[in-house]
Amino acid sequence: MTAYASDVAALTRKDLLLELRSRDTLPSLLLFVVSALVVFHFALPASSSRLAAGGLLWVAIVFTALLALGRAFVAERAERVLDGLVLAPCDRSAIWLAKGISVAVFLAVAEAIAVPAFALFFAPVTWAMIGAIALADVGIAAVGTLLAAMAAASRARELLLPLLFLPPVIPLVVGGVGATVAEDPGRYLAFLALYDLLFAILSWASFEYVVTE
Amino acid sequence: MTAAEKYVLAAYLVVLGAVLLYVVLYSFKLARLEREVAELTALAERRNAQLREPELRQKEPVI
Amino acid sequence: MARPLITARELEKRFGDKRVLRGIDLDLAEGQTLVVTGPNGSGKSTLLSLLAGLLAPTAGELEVRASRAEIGYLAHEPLVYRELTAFENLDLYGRLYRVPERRERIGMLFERFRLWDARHERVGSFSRGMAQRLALCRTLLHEPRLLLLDEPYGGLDAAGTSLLDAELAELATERTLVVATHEPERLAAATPSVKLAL
Amino acid sequence: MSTWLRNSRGASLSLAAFGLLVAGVALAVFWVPNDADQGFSQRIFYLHVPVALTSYACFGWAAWKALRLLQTRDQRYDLESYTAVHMGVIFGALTLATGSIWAKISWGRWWVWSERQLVLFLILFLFYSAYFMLRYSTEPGPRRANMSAVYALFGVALIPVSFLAIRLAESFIHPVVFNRHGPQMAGSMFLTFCVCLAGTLALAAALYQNELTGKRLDARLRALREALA
Repeated sequence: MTAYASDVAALTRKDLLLELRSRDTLPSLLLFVVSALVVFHFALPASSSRLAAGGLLWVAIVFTALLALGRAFVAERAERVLDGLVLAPCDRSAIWLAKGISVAVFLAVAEAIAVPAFALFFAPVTWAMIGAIALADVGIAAVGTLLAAMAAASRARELLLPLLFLPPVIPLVVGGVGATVAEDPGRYLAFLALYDLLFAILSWASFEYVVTE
Repeated sequence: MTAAEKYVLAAYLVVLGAVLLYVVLYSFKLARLEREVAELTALAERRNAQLREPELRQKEPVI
Repeated sequence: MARPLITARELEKRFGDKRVLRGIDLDLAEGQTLVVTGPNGSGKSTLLSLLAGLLAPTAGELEVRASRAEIGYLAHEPLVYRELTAFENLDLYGRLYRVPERRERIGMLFERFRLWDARHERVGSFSRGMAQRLALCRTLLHEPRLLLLDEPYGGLDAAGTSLLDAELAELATERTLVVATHEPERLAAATPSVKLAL
Repeated sequence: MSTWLRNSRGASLSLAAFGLLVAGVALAVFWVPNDADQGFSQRIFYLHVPVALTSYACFGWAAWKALRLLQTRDQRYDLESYTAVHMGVIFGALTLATGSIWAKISWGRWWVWSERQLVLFLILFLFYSAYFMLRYSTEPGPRRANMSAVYALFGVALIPVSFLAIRLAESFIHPVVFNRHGPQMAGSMFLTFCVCLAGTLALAAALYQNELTGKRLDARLRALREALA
């Protein structure tokens, strides 16, 4: 186990180092999520309820995630470095786990700005919402990283990723919005946890087939 | 025919129409396949003709 | 005679409709050197990718009796991150390949390939020749048993070429080499024991 | 007679489909009594639900072939999984069409979000349409086969999860919960339903078999063209 953990650590360190060095993904995510919320403010008619605002936060999160996932494998594609990583003796799922962790970290930082902004612009934030956002991040990172690897191997990457990503993310949005607006968010948080568990295992097991022949 | 009956009929026709459309599309595919096979047989014949070319030339000077 | 390191029978590789490799038969024993020659686009890189395990054969059998930790693959691209420094790249690969005394090994390679003073510079700022030398360091980092070198002389200047000549001469004695090149006469150092023209 | 049947599976399946469908429609339209509360319009039930179940069966079959591909790396399964997904999407579209007609009859509007099955098929239809986008934008080869297989397996896992999500969504989107016709049907209704289901399944199998043969013919012709070139 420690060998696997050290591989994941090395790869995650590399991803975070890449971001520190090029500093292009994180700043754009932060600006994007806040400007999305501002746009939503104008999109909402004056009389709309707290429910609508809660829903829009999740739309902002999904599209911020799309932005982050679109950048996920750009560095690996540039110099065919993915082949170098696939050649290494480590388990290929370590590449998926490390990339997933870095995507989740970027998303968490973006949400660390978005949630207070949401509280400021729209409505107070409950603990259930924060729990739902954390759980949704895990699901988005797990499924999103796998789909980003698929899109990275195809021609129309920027077009393909949203098509692949949006249908599977619908249950996450339902769970998230449910936890945000419903009186007893417990059911929705449990559903999010179930989704994370199921699709994290599925993505972990199938990543190897996406990057090799 | 009540409105309901018209709609039920419409539903059955939709499914029948889809199947027929599928068959039509499939016939286009078969036609394309047939053209391709014809093309390839012509290609094959031309190749055979080229292979038999040498014997034909030998025969001519004998006449 | 020990079983050959690489065995290939009727090996074929196809990309969609285009067939790139066909009917390749190959036996390469431990310590031998195979030189693969042929014009551009003849499938040399594809063959090396197959040997490295990056591609799966479309037909035929291929057996490479070396684990991924024992294979070094020098591709056309350097397979290193442009945004990271030379040292950070090798450090990453060193960890993934679990190279013992990683830092010393990396330092020694940087000196041997004269990259010591550029070791903390971004690879993006490297010239083609420097990137090729870094890729050679990456390939030799974990002292692989089987070396797959695709156009190793690509982009190297005179100094780099003579440096690689010395390196190949030494490697050919103790390791198994597969070198793909479209100009075999330049391979003075490594006397090929097996030749394959595509 | 039996050899003819055995070696042309496509034809024999088509024959079975024809027989079963004719019987099914005849039973559904003429023989079975009207439903107590929904009256004649309930007869669309014998078409809409079998088509939906057939679509599920196709997606399940595609996932099974995808799993076989990942285990054996035999590219033959890629073609079969691809054709099965194609069948699934065709029947999925038909489910949406007949479902919206049913919605028009029952609730007067072409689309209702309260009908869970319908919403689930909308999500699946979007998901599996992206499957074709994935295939069309990657180079043919083992890599594409692997990715398509993983995606097909994902789809099957998504079905129960999405259905659960839709049920959960109902309580805060619009709590109109509708009790639709349950399986407690009278004997004659259940018999008609089974015949119709067998008919649609046979139809899917026949189309699947024919399309598969067509695709294999394509591949063989390409190989022949290359051999002659």
